[in-house]
Amino acid sequence: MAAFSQTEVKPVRFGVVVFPGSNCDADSYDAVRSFTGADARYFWHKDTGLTGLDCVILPGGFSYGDYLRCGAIARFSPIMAAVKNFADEGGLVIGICNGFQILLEAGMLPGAMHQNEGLKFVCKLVNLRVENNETPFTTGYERGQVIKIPIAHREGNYFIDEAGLAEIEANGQVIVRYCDESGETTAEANPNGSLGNIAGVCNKERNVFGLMPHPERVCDEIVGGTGGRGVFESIISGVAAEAAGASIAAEAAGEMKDILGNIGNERPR
Amino acid sequence: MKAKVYITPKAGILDPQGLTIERSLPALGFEGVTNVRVGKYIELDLPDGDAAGEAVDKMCHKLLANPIIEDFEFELVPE
Amino acid sequence: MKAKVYITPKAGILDPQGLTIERSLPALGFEGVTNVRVGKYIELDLPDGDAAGEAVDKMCHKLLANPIIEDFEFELVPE
Amino acid sequence: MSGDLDQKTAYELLGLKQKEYDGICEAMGREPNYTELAVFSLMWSEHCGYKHSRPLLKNLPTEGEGILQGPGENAGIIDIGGGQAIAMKIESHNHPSAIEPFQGAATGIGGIVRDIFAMGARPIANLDPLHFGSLEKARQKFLLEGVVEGIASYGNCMGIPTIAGEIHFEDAYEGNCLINVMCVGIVDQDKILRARAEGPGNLVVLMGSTTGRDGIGGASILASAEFDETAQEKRPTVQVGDPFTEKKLLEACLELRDKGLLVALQDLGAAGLSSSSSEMASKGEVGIDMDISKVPLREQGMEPFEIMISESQERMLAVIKPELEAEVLAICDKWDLDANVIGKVTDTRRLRVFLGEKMVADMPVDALVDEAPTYVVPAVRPAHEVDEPLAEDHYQPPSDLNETLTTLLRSPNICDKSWVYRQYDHMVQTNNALWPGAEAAVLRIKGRKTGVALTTDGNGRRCYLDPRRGARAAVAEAARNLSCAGAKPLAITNCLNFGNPEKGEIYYQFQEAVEGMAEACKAFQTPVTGGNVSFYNESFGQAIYPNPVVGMMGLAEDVTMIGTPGFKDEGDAVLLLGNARPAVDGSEYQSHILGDVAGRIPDVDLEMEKKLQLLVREAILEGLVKSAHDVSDGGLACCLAESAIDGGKGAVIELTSDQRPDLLLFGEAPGLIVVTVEEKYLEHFAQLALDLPTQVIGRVEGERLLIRASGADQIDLPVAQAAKAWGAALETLITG
Ligand SMILES: Nc1ncnc2c1ncn2[C@@H]1O[C@H](COP(=O)(O)OP(=O)(O)O)[C@@H](O)[C@H]1O
Ligand SMILES: [Mg+2]
Repeated sequence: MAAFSQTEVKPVRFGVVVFPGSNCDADSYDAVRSFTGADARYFWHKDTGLTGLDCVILPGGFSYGDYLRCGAIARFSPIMAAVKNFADEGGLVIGICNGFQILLEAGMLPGAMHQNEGLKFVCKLVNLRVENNETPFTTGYERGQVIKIPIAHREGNYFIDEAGLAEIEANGQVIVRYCDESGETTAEANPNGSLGNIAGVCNKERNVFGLMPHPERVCDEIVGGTGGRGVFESIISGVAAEAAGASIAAEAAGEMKDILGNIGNERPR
Repeated sequence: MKAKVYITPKAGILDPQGLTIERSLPALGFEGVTNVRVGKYIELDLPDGDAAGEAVDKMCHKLLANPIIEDFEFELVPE
Repeated sequence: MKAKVYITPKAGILDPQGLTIERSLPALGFEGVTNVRVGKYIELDLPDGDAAGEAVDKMCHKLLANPIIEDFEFELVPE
Repeated sequence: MSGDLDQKTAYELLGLKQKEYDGICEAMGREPNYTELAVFSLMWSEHCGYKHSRPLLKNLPTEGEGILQGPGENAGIIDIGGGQAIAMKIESHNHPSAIEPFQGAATGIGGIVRDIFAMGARPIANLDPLHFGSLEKARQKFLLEGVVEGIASYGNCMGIPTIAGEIHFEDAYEGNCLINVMCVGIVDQDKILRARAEGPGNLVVLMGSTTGRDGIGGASILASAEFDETAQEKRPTVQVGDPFTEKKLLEACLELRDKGLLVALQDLGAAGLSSSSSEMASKGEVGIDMDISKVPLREQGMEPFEIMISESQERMLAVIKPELEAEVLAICDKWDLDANVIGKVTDTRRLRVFLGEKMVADMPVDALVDEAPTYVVPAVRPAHEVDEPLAEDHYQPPSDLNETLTTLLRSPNICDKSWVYRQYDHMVQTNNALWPGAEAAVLRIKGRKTGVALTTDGNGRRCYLDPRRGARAAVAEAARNLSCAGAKPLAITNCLNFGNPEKGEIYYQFQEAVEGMAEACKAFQTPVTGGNVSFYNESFGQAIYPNPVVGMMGLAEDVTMIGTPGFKDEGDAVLLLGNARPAVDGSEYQSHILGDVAGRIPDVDLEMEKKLQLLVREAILEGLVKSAHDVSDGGLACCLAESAIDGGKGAVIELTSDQRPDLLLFGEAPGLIVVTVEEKYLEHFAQLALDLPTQVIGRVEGERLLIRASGADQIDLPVAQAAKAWGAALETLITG
């Protein structure tokens, strides 16, 4: 048991941005709230301020139908200016799937997305190798650890030019890569043709992270695994550590509320 | 030679992409833009010859365009 | 006036769609087709005026094309 | 009346018979004008008017404990306790998909999803029972690829997981694929919406997409006429789906629901504004006045009749209180949706259509909605039906049953379908307690212990041989699938896919199937909560196999205690439950290996089936059963192979029977289930089973599937090899 009751620990506050066409907003919201020591709020894409937050989630889905290009229209939503400010001031921003595409289109992360090599939508569990665990999003994993997280996208074929690639590799900005069970980043293990099997990258400052796989979908054994918990645990323990000291934080992140008891069906806005 | 193929949604058919772009433009400071239609532009190289036009036409019908909901035009550019 | 915008994958950059089309053409009886590149073709109407060209150029830069992977060209057609 | 078209030509072009036209004149008390005629022709089409099915559908049981809404609304509603309910409905989009598979299937999803949120429910799952011709044909591959991509594009964009369905390939569907789509939603019981327009003076609001010339007569005329060369000309009626607009429409409608701003809600489907407005008025026993000059149009110069029957997608009609207009429009605006007040509720019981000041149509609501003529056709039993099953020595047995099993595992009707469901986002909303590929889909309900289980089943081949038995078997199989997942069947929705009902033999098939379905639904206490009828599935005079597709939902008491098909642990006993005698008639073995479809399928023993299913459910809930899988396509051997493949474990099986091994292993009969039970619980299981027929047939062991029968090894196949045959088959057929 934690040495401090929950009320004494200030919850880590997540903001989930809802764009028209977002459809993993509720999943992210529910996942985050299943962690002891975390709370979440929705923000509408027309909101212009993001206050009182520790981490912003740009969720998956099809913002603006993914018409034209994935993320191309959403990045002009009024809230994106606030997201950029928030990141510039060191706030944590994580973009999942469509959220990652929005961050790319907005220039907050390097690179761009092509259609999957197979030109089809792919939804399945994949293996990811954690390349860098020294980011606020991955401290909960070991470096080189293989984790199982599902993907669900049609445009997740990551591209960056040669110079850009050299730079992100040198800076340790490649955070997760598609790999096989044993951690080899083979061509067969690459589900969409991404350059260098890249599944997720962060910015130079390490506070903005985008990935195509959906960690929020695997935070509960009952729906297929817990490989994604580490992402949220990392964020929560990092923020809590800064706020209250490392020991409490680790406990706060380690426990999970009874998910069946805490999540309602309604989606507060 | 090179073929340039222009594929557009058939008149009267809903074009959700065009519509969505059109609706988003004013917020970006572009007023008064209407009738946005999104289609495809395809370039390809093919062997020279008299039959080239016919071949491209067939390709469009069979593969490149969906004649049920799309119109197409093409031009041949000798290189 | 009308603007016609042509968006193409940047030279040298992978075009999965073009590649797939290219690979499937021989089976349909079209031999020797190479360099298939699939891009977008966008038509739109906008107010006449000297600033029209500049406006379309901006639209392309900001929204219609992604400069990391795409090139664009456009023409203005008075109606 | 438009100038040069005489009345007779007009109604004939619109698909009405002389007698029907006379009926319209009588109901109107005068000759209808062209707008009125167009509206009537659609409302009285087979698709909207159920002319050939209504009298027979009355035989289906529709009431029962927990049924909060049966047929008659946009979807059925079933109580699942805790103040919550499930809404579900299935629909066909066969004809549109045969013309343009991607858009046809996509708009099919769009339509059925609207039916669910019209009830105020949030969609939580899509299911897609599909039937195509043989994949040997390029056209069928094209259809399959297009349909799957269409379903994927629309469902994925909406954020509704497509979690189950089925795919069959038979030559009988070559000219008419069956694209059925089902949607399931969840709703708090105090937030259920209905389509009853009420309160004269209330406003009628049209929300969503603009109205174009899409599908003028599209679904209705297409679905009410046979398919032939002229189908080519119908092509411009293809509609394009816009899932993004529908997603906004969904969220806006649910926000309006949450704020209590709606009196009634209805989607616009077949016959567009005509049917939605008149049906709302009919349900509320009121009238509606509409000014169609207020309808936002996508195209110039549309005629009043075109506006009235346009089937443009992604539109909803709401009835609201006048004082809430501003609030309602503000919510639509928040979601970037067009919304316009286009009319008001009256007490006239007439549908009156205005163009500005000018009245362009004035029709009695009841005549439009309820007075379409119905037809009863003299039923003729088709010549191919026989009374007796084939003799058991009718076919020569194959020499190598190992080879037969491998070939069956590769059959597109049996093989792995992950090529399909990988294209569907089947995980969004994070509720899947069972992923696709299992017996049924099971979704947890957040905040509760309970789970919702869903499945669809239809088997045209069996129904072709005996539509009554086939329909009974389809219901039993759906129930068996849910029971094997550990869920109690509660209710069904159905999609009745048939040929041209004006023909005696088709009408016979329809009648037999409906009666068979009714019998089975009564036995299982799974009432019919709604459905859809798709007739005229014929090309060039050739009908599809009669195919009543069943969509069933059930409840798993404890979502952590559910059944899965895969073998689990070395040493577990393998049990066969049930005593049905497998038969070659109508089996996949007969059709795929022996190249025949003949005989008479065995009937399901409904009483035995119910007891067996209860046993399986109880045993799963008590944690006695480690795996459960029903014997279906491909018979016992395929059932065992699938459990072995799924679990990655072999088994040693010894069967004692007087039956020829090929029939015993590959024959099919409803009522057989294979479960595995840990050795130490066998006694406990036996106590639970009482005198039900159960037998231990072997154990989970090693890495091969070994089956002995008639004193000899019949099957000896490494599981890895079976998995490879089963796993690669579909993709090879499509891409190879
Ligand atoms: N096979 C069937 N079994 C039971 N009810 C049916 C069947 N076919 C249609 N119905 C019911 O008839 C009503 C009208 O159906 P339909 O016109 O398809 O509705 P919608 O326009 O909402 O799709 C619905 O309530 C539907 O559930
Ligand atoms: Mg409806």
